[in-house]
Amino acid sequence: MLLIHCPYCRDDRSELEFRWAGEAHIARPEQISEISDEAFSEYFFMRDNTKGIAWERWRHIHGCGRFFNAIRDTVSDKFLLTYKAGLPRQPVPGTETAGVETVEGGAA
Amino acid sequence: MRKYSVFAVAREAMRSHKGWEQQWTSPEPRSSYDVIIIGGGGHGLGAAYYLAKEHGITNVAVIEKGWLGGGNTGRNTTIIRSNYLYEESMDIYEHSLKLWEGLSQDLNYNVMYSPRGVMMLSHNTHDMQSFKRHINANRLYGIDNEWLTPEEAKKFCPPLDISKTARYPINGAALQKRGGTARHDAVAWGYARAASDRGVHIIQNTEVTGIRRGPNGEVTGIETNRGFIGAKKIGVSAAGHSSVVMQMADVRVPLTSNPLQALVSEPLKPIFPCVVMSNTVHAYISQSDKGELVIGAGTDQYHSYSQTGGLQIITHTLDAICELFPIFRRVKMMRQWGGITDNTPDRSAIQSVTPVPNLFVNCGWGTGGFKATPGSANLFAWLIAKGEPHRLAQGLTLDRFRTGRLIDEAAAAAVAH
Amino acid sequence: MADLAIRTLPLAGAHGGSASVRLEPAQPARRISLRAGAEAVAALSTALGVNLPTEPRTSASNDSRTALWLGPDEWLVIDEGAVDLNDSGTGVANGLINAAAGTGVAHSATDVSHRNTAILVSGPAAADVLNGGCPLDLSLKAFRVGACARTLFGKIEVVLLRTGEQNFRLECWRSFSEYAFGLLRQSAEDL
Amino acid sequence: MTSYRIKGAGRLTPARTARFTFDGKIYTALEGDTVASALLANGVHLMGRSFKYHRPRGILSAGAEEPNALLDVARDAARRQPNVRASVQEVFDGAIIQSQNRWPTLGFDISSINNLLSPFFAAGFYYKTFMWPREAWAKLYEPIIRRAAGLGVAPKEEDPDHYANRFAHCDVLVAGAGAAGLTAALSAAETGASVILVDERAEVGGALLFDTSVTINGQSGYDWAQGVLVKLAAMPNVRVLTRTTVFGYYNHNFIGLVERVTDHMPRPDKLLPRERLWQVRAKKVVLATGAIERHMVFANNDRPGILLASAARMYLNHYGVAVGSRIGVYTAHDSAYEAAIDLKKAGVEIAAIVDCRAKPGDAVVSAARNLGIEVLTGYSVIDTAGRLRISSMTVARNSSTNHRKIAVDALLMSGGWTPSVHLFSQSRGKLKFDAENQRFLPNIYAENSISVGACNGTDDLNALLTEASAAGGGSVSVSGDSAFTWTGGMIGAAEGAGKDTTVKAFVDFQHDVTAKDIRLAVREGMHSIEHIKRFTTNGMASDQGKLSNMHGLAIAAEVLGKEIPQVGLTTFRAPYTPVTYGTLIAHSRGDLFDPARKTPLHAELTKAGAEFEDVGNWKRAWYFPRRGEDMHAAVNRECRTAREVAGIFDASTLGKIEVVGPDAAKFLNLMYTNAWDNLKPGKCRYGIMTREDGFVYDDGVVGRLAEDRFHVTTTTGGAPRVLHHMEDYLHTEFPDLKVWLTSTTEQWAVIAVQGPKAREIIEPLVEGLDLSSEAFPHMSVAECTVMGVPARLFRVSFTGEVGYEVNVPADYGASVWKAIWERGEALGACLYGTETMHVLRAEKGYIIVGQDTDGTVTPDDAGYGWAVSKKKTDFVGIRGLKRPDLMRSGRKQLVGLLTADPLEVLEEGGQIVADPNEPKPMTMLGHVTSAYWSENLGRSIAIALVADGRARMGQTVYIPMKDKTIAATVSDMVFFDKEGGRIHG
Repeated sequence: MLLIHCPYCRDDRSELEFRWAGEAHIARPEQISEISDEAFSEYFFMRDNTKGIAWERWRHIHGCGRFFNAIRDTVSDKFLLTYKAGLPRQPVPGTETAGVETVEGGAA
Repeated sequence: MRKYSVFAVAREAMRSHKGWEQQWTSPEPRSSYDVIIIGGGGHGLGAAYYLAKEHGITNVAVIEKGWLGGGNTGRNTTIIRSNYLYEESMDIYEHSLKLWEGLSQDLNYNVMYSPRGVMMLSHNTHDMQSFKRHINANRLYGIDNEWLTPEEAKKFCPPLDISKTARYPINGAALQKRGGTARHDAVAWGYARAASDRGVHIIQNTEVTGIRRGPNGEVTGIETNRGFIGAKKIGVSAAGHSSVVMQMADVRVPLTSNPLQALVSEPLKPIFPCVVMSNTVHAYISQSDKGELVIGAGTDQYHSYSQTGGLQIITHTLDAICELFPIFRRVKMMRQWGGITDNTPDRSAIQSVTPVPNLFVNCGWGTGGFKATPGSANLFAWLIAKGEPHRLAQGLTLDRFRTGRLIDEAAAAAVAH
Repeated sequence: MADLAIRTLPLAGAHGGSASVRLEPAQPARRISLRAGAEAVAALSTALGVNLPTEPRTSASNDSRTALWLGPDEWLVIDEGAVDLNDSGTGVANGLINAAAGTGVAHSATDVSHRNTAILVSGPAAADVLNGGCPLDLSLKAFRVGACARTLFGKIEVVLLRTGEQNFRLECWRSFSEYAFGLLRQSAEDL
Repeated sequence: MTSYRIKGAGRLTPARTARFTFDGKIYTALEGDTVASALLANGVHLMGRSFKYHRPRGILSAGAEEPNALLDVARDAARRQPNVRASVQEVFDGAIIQSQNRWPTLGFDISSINNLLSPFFAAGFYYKTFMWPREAWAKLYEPIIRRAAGLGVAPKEEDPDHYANRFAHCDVLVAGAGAAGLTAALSAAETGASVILVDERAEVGGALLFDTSVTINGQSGYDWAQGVLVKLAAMPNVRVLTRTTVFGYYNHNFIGLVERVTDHMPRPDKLLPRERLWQVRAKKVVLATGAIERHMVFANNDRPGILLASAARMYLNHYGVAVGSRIGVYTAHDSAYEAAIDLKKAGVEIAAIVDCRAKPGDAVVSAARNLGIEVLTGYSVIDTAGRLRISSMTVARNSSTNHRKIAVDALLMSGGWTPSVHLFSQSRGKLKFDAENQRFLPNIYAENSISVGACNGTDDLNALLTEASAAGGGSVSVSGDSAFTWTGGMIGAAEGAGKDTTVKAFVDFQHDVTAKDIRLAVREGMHSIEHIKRFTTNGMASDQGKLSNMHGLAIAAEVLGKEIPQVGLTTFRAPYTPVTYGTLIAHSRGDLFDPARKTPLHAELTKAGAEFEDVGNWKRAWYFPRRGEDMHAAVNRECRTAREVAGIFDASTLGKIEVVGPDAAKFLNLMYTNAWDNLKPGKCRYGIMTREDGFVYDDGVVGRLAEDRFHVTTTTGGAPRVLHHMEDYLHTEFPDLKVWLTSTTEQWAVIAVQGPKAREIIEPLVEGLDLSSEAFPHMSVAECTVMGVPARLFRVSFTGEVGYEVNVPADYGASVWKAIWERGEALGACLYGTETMHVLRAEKGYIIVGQDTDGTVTPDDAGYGWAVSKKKTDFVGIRGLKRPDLMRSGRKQLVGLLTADPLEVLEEGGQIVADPNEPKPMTMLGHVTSAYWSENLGRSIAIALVADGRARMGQTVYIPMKDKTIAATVSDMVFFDKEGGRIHG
């Protein structure tokens, strides 16, 4: 059972309170009705399914109710960072580009 | 290959089993092959076997990162059935079931296919509608599946609680008598032995690190931790790791890899004669020949390659098992484990050509991969040999995610109104 | 004019507990689910007469009224002012809704007086009993008096508010209250 | 019978006894005895039969690693537990204990014929035979194998005991209360940290319970341990849990414990749970799990009376029991000498210590010899004799052919100690191989945890104490002394295992895996340790390889000519020892298995005689049979009455979401296929929701209460997922919209009143609203007062009749229902349930999402193409709907079906074909989604999904059933009141 840091509750909470919500930073196309079948398939179905560091969404569904983003290693299941929805894709903590933007968050 | 038989066992018993040969050989890889299969589970080994047996293609290597059958083949709860709803699913699973029925003899390896019956419990009106839809479709398609009353279900599986006071009383069940179980390791080993005997190279402990492409984008071989190995065609059958391997050829697939857990009890004398599944309370259970109750739990919700999962998934499953079979509350869990399932959006498999010439993929079997093993392997061999899908696997191509022609077995079992 | 409707409480007559914990259904209360952005907090606080907390896991009280932080834009406002059982019960909720409406700031105030019901759990073993089904750390260090959270209790969602060192208020939806009380009762028995 | 209880030895109180039966015979034990110590005290070693060969087996260990002595322990018929380890279960007065896996008796077991046939039953033999004839496996061979296998007999009655659960958090969790664990716990506790200390035994002390040559802080190890326990127990920040096993180490320091609360009690309080599951989240975990002694692998090393040296020492020093009267020792490790020394000092004869090493530790050898014990170094035990109990051992100098037979009635063995790294491994830590000492040790940690003491390979007592104190985060002053420093140990087959392939030298006792089986596996090409494990079943028994894994690995490595780390180690998985299902599910049984949601009207429905059905978590009224009515009759009456007079229905489970904010209409425009801007306050509209893929996801009536406030309804089952789906889009794709969602499903009791007299029934109860059709026509909504309480009234219909849905605050639901029913009853109305609701809506061709649609149906397929806005430039599903397969012709469409025989009611789920004579596999056009007897029409009706259905109007299709084929005509879906006049009154 994972322990997840909710960036809104600023608290480490049991996985029981959360629901996984798929890969993060897949924006719904602006003019969705205009895109091609291939582009729709890419948007709606195709996934990186990364082995290693992945960006994903969670919802603290039985807590504050908010969706948020997380960086997690899908091999070790360790969270590296969680951050609020709406923020751009955050760099992996400890890498060169990390720390450029300040985000409210933290790893559980 | 020396044939296995009761006489061979007797002969070896007389000389302390000194005469058994290696079941498969472990040769050094050649510089190139006609076909390389990536993934040494049941599907990959089986595809190699059928390439050799049915298509005369024997210059084949199966490349396995770890040990044969160490992925989902050796981690599943070994349920076999073919009573699916859609024609595309019935085609492949029934093809598979027919192969299961003769597999031990075909491979000369006892895979212990045990058609003890798979019973799916119905708990409410919605289940009943859905099951009868399956039963009718199966019957018209020539697949056995029958409706049982609660009393008939209890007769078939005596530990079942059919009391009306249960939280979710049982109002019937669907039974596929030809469904059952098989011995998972034996499937991998049997295919490996038979394929090896036909000249297929089985190369374990070799990790694919890249897929090399030619001037027209076609595959030319694989990079591995033991060097480059050439290939005219590549078939990827890497289950939970399919996305990872396909990315080496810049092909994206609609997969999510999730942990799927299972557990066994301590060994008990025979108490449970069949396989029972319940979708409403999320549980499936059978008893192994060793006497362990084999219980499949649900998938963890998040994508992961860790082969572990949360305790809550196990307890949730046991809640349901003990609700259906209250006499099991004093039974003990002996071991729990996890595998990685590769799940597609419509919960049906992908067997397809890809945008990359001569690269073929077999993935997305989710929780249904074991039962599909012989059928999938057989049709995947056809796909690789002929370059186009077999009649029975035409619906499984990647193109369905563009056109929208999904095979949505999950949606067909839609939640209650 | 027709007869007036009378009120039937979901946990009427429920009882349970042990030597170290007391379980009792709370009196009916008026409740609103309040949703608004940060810019509206000040105006709404003034209108409602209670400071809407902006710190996670905190609550604020004023007189009979308590505002619980449930999320960054969500509060549960409970008014425990005396309720005549035959009072519509939504009158004050409507009052709260009207007061909020008067601010003119964008928000949502919705009456949930009857959606929720509450169970009071008190006594030296209160936290242990709740931990029979709740995964939160309920030690005083981690969950102070006044702390609140939406969380789980067994298989249901609840809102938990610590009203004293040994006192909790557990709010849940009414159709789950039988389960909640049953699990509390069981948990209290097998301490 | 001779008692093997040694006067003055052990820590149990002689005066306190307990009686129990074993295989029908009565025995007396002392309180605190395990079943094993009690039986040993009575001279009983034979306690079980092995899995495959049914060889007689005795107690091997004094702990959780026991593979042999698995018993059936019962309090009464329902409280019977199979596969209980005799070495763990404490005796309680009145225990009924039986041996397992034998017939007819433990002493004479017919199946032991398997032992004679064992040459045929080599590892993996079943893969090679039983294949002919094809059907024989499942019909003949498998049943025989299944009966022979398995150990205990599953309980036959429902377990009357109950189990508890507790979530807990702590700063430091310490697993194991031996010297290391106690020190670490004390160190942590003194810093003020919250500490949970766990030990699987009834008493703390770990190895100090048997190792009497250790002193700590000047006290005997045992006394020191009990002193620390007293100190810890007095600290408010410490919780000590004995008889508790850390069974699982999960992600992010989530630890599963099982506390055995009553199994040792003679007459437990009924209120007490039998076991308690602890789900602990620890900031830090200290693993002080010790080490497990290994057996020696040599010929016939499995006879009753052969056991681990440390176990014999435990039985003597803690329980006061000698395991024999003339005892041999076979060892590769110094620790076994101490067992011999202790026994000798207690007056037991030691026949000889046989040490396969040429140079054991000098100190232990001289100490033994000084006591007059014969020590044979560089010797091996190469065989044993004795049918149900060892009678002699045959020893030989290594590489010599001269044998010597020594009579013994017990044989102690020690192959050295295996650090218990199970939990460390479960935490996904990486092990390294300590080649010098032939053991795996913790190396790279995956979690915030630390291993201390024997499980970390720290052998020296003072190093161990220092390490443990540091691990606790504080510092306790503690130092110890032990009489001997131990050296030695071996893994793999000993001399006496034989290089040939005939000797039965057991590696895994329970599964009867011998050294030769491992060699055979390697010969057959099983080169990975996982293959060897699976082929031989080594390590797969209920002890999960605690004794056998290292030996198996070493034998395989030897045959393969590889180093041990190259062959690898099988994965350790939870649980550490088996855990009762009842404990894992804890409270989740009966009423607490899954919440049964009841509406505010439930009590009223029950009083009215409703039968209920499960719909998701909800209990919904299904139909209301009157005296003598079956379901069919009741539904027919309800259907007729509702159309002729009126029907009253509990619709409270309908999902309800309050959508509020200035952008509410804009948001609904995006979530539903229809348009919402033009819906006026006070009006309702039926909405269809699709997912992005264009398939119908949910539906329901939406009422606009004000410019910025909508009352959205969803299907009963769809309520939570629709809200989640909406929140997802709102948070992620449309975060700028000023709109908020609140679930109000349970705020309102909803009473549907439908039928010609609906208005007459409710009118007197409603205040502040003109209910006339002119003022409040079909598809209106208003806030008003009903019986003095604020209410929302909808004029909507799911029956095709004049209909109202009265929403009142839930607590008033019952009261309002009663009043409505009182009026309705007087006017000749009826109560109806979900079944009648289904029939009435089907008569009108209204669909039920989830029954008539299944997640592959578009709005157009369902006949609701009109509900998809052609003007909107965006809504969820707009693009998915345009995909080629969703636009193609020939899709399955919802249509009506009228059977040729009006009395024939189709089966829901029946498959439809055009040509009933087509051979199988047949071409299926679709299926029947809804089918009912319509009393109002006097015939059956059905709804079906049919390929190109709307183009087939009037055509005949066939529904082949098992025993007949039913013909039906494709029709439109509206069967009743096709003009639709009734709904307007």
